[in-house]
Amino acid sequence: MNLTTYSTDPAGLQSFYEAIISAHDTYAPVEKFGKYDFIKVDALSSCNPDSPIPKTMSVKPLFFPKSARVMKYKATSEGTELSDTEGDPLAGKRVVLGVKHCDARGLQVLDAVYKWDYVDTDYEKRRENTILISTRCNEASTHCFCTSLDYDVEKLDAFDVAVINGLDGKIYLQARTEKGEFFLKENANGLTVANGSAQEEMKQQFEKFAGSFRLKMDYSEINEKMKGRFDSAVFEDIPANCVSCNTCAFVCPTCHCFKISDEKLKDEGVRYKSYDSCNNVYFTLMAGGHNPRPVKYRRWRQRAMHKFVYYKERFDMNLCVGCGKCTISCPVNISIFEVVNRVASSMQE
Amino acid sequence: MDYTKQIQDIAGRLFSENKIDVFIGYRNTGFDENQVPVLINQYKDVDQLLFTDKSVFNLANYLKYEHTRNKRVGLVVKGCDSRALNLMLTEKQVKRENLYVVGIACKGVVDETGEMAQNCIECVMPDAVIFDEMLGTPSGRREYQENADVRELDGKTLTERQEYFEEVFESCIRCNACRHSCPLCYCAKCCIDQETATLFQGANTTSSAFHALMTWSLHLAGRCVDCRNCEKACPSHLPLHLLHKQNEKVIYGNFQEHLAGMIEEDRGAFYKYSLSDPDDFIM
Amino acid sequence: METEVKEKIVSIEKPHLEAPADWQPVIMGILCNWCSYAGSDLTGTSRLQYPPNIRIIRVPCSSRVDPWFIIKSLQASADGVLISGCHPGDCHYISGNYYARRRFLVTKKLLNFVGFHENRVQFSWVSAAEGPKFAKVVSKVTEDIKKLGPLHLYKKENI
Amino acid sequence: MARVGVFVCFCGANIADFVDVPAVVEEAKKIKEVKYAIDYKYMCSDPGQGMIRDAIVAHRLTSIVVAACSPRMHEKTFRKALSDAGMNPYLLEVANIREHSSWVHQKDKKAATEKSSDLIRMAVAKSIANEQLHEISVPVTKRALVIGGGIAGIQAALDIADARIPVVLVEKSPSIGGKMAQLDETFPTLDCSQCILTPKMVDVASHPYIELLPYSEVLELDGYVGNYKVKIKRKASYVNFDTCTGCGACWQKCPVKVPNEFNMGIDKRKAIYSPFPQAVPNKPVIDAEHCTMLLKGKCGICAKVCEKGSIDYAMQDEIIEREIGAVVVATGYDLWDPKPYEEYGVGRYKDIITSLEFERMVSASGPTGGVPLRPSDGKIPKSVVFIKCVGSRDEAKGIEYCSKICCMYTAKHAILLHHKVHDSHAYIFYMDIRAAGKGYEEFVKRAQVETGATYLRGRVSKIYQKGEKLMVRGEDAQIGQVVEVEADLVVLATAVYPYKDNPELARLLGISYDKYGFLSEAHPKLRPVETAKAGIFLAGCTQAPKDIPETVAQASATAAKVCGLFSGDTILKDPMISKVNTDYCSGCQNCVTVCPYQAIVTEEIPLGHGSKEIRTVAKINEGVCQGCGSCVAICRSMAIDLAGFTDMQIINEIVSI
Repeated sequence: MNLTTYSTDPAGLQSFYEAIISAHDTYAPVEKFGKYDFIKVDALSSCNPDSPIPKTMSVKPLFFPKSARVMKYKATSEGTELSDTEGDPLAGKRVVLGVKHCDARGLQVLDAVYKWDYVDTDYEKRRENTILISTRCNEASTHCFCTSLDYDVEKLDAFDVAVINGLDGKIYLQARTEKGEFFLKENANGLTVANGSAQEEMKQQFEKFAGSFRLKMDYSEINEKMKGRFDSAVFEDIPANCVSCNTCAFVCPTCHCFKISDEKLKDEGVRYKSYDSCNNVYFTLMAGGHNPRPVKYRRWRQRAMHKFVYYKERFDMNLCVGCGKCTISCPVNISIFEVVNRVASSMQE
Repeated sequence: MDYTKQIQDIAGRLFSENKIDVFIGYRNTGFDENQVPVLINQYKDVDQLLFTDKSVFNLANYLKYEHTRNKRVGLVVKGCDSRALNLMLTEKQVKRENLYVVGIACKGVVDETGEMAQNCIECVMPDAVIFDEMLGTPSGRREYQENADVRELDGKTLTERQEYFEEVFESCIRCNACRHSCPLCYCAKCCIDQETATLFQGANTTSSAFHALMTWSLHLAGRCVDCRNCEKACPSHLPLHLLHKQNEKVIYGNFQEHLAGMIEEDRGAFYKYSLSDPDDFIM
Repeated sequence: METEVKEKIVSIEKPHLEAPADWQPVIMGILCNWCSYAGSDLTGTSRLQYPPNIRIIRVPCSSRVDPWFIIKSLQASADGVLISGCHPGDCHYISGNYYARRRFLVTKKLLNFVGFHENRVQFSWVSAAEGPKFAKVVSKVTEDIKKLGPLHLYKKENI
Repeated sequence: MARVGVFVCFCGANIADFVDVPAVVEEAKKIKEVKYAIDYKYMCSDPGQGMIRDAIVAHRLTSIVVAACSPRMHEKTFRKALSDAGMNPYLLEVANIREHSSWVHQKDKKAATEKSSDLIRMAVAKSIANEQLHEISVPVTKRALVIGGGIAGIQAALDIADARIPVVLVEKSPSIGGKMAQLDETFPTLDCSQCILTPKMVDVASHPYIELLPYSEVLELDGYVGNYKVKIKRKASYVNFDTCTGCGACWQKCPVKVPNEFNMGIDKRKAIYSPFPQAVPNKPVIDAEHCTMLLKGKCGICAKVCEKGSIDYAMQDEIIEREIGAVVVATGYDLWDPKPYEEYGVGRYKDIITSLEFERMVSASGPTGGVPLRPSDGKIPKSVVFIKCVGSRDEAKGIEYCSKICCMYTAKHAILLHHKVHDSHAYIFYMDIRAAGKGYEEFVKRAQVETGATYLRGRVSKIYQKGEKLMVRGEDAQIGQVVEVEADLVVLATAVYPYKDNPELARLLGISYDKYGFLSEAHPKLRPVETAKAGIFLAGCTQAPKDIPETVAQASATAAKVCGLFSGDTILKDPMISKVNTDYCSGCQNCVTVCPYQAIVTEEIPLGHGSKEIRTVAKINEGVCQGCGSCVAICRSMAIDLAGFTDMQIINEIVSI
């Protein structure tokens, strides 16, 4: 199928967004306590689809929320009755504006595990019913390194519609998926199909963007070298100032570990699936009291190795999209980029 | 306020005299203006150390991890950090003889915007209350001030406060960065991690965030030293200081002007009492 | 015509939430064994009547009451909480109620700060001899909570 | 899987009339864990308990809920029923649907029924988390400590020792005897106080089971019921009691004169002294505050005259330790200082004295040889005004209670005055005459008839000097007029006030005291002898004002309690106490601070399994813990829990409705 590129200007984009917000359930970055969360919006004025990268939280919670109901149960004299939960607030048809490239790629990474041997139907439904529209990434921020990873940022098909700056104030809307193509067609009021110079302009823009990265590495080299570094002494040194919180995993667009917990009142209860993190000391605590990762460096090793070795081996993707969110959110600014590079460049023992 | 040179000298001296195994200080992130805590194990790394008004993190927090357990530790403390350290000593979490404390007569650190941080403006005790060596000229204890944000919220209606805090608790993702960044949250197992369905709420829902944050702030009531490690750690940028400062206000106003960690061997406000404590709220 | 409009019960904290007409509050009462529980027994023995909304939990001493019992109660079914112990100086365990008193003040103020009406959580000292006082206290608390309407804040999200 | 049995009691009509009991049973049956539910007319009756026993076996129940009256009423009864059926008694929960439901919601059966169902629901939820608990057995050291050697301490010590239990009797002054030794005659029989007391004092000194430690103070008490360890300071007496014969040569020659406390400062004693002739032990001590030898190193006369060489100026305070199992506190009382009565001119007029001063004056062995004399001029008073309730029952002066003995001893004083000064007249200002006691009312009548004393009902408002006389102005409420009485001497019946060191002693012992300083009993009616701390008992005026018979009775009661406690080799203790989960304990020791009983100590355990590093954690002393739960609520990491009231049980209750 041919994917169309439309052209517009800032005012046109504005009305495109406005039209979407008025016609669809729309989620977009909304400023809350000095950072941006993806929240349902009623008006363009209350959100910012071009929210700054370092201050924007991941779009992950729209598909894999911090806490979601799995099932309900009720204890009666006859036994325990189980039932499905109704009304998943994230299951309906919706559009998300202002999705960062890295975030969208994160969803592809999540797809791999959530639609793997067991398909998480809630997740799948949320994914199917959502149209993702990208933000305009013009400049890398301090901790960005998406271009150094194993996906094509320029032609990324993780979102349905890409919004890209052209020259002279022109803005291009490019369908990246079939879903996106249909969506654009339906919502193309006021947009014109782009002319021939569009591809070239977008390419120029991307090159400018790609040139703005402070952090650069060769992921394949990292993948390769990390494989042999399980016992690297560097692991023991790196996380000395880590405070063992779960922040990096919770804000990460790709971290997908969860825990199951029950909330009970009277005879009824709900089973929840909530974020969990391998940095949590209780993550690997077993019922008998044994904990294979009781100390920080082992948890850190797990985190780094999972991101750049194990996941790659299993799904041929890095479990990292180079968004830098973990570094920004880390209470002590530990950079995953720095960690993996130090480990990879450490001497083989 | 720049004590980089002095701290490097002190740390160097301590290592060369073999008086410490670890020195906890600050270094540059290497990629921006900010500083991060660093644990140094050898003499040759001391030139990483620095101290300026961007040295924000409360380093007493690192005394609770395995890296410093039963080791001889040197560390840098500002006024608020030293109060936390004092309380940790009172609560037997560290041994004084294992510590070499470099106290700072603090002139205030800056926040994200580069302005002096709110807790520094309202600071009661900028000078380290416990130290082996003091850097800078102490400026002495200051008058207690009610927190400006607490006062502002207090002036609002109940409904406004309720709506405000609902948003706060809703935005909490329960990553527990606040807890892990707090030097006084050293419990072997936090009550919030007790997974039993009826005891504590394990899910990351708003109600469980309410539950966890309220319980947490009550466990720090009368112990919090207002270093704001928690707030700076919060990835959701939640105004966690509001809860602590509210408790501090009530405790200061009602329980003999108690402030945590100011005096040696002075435990938190909930572990003592006075016969003249307010009784009028009880029927 | 003039009696047509019956006053609606709404939650104070969330005025837009309306309670059913037959709504009755649930009040969690946590009483110390030696004074207040004994006092509540005396209320019974004296056949003094009070509203039936309170559900009583016995604890050895008011100092056994962890603030999160209050938080937990408010998150479960309770619309209000009453905690009662021995008068200062009368504590069966010498000093328990003095420690408890400090925690209660801070907890009450904090709950109020984050948006709970101050009458949601109330405290009393009721001695073993104060059967009438217990009845009076329960009536007052019930009356207060009825005025406040049902509590909706931070309830366990599973109903 | 929990299998709970629910037994709902009708309590005759007490519950059934106001609660729909069958509906409650049906509701209970809907609870998942409830495998058996039934009602019965009287659950506490034999057949009722039989139903519980049978159901436990037949339905393999794992915990029991009885919905009936207050657990304070029948918890023990039903626990026994569980025991009888071979079930751990602590698997019982009682839902209080009588005092908390049927009796207080008599006008709303529907609501009472719903509430009863909820209470049962809560009890069921709690019972699921109940654990099997076992009474704790603690060994007993069979030796008692008696603090105070007044009549209360003497009686307690003798009664305990007579049961062949060793007693350590600690008295702070050089002799036992206390206030009673200072009295002349006692009401209502006018027995000579010394005559009935001194034989008992001698018995104490000679009793093989009593270790008498005069001139000593208790410094520290550690441990718990049956296993206390006490530290006692033996103050330096500077006299070797082992060699001293009590001949008296030393105090006859001693040149230093000091106001004599025993005689209320009316006369003088020496710096080396025995407080009174019949003192036990009758050995002198040196008052270090006044002895010139000890103060300035000059004098040494007593050492020179002592033939036995018993004087030792270098003697030091000695601290001794004793292991004991129980404590009787009998520290007695002080007289309240009437200084606040400025309107009486207390302190200004010499001829206003307290009743104990009067008592000393009329005592045959007293400083004035048994004749009351005016302190101002040494004349024999003819008109004496006695004022009762000085301090007592006067809220304005800070004392609300009645001192109980003043009515009687003032009547006695009127008689004694009449005996000693035949042409005198007594005026007695009183508020009420409280003469409840065997022969008491008769005694007061006797005083009135025999002495012709004028009883004036009303408070004295002012006393002023007029020449040599004191003018006492007061109201005679019976005629409703102000009266003025010309007095040679005014005697104030000042209040019985707690011994001044009581609060300090209470803190040291870990027991409580009231706002005045009287030590608190565990229960005013049913446990008047015990304190809240197990193994510590109260005798005499240390608890509240009492007369001699009452004091002696209470002292004997403490002896009975001590003997009961020591009747076996071990004591069984309620298992509902705190326990520490050391895995969660971070060793902050805040619990150690808040424990009112010093029941929490610390112990060192390996950091991890097999680790050589150690960490410090809290440890509960099972013998001491009383189960208040203070430590549990302040433990942030939930490392401490209270058996019987665990976090789990209470939260289960909270979320069950």
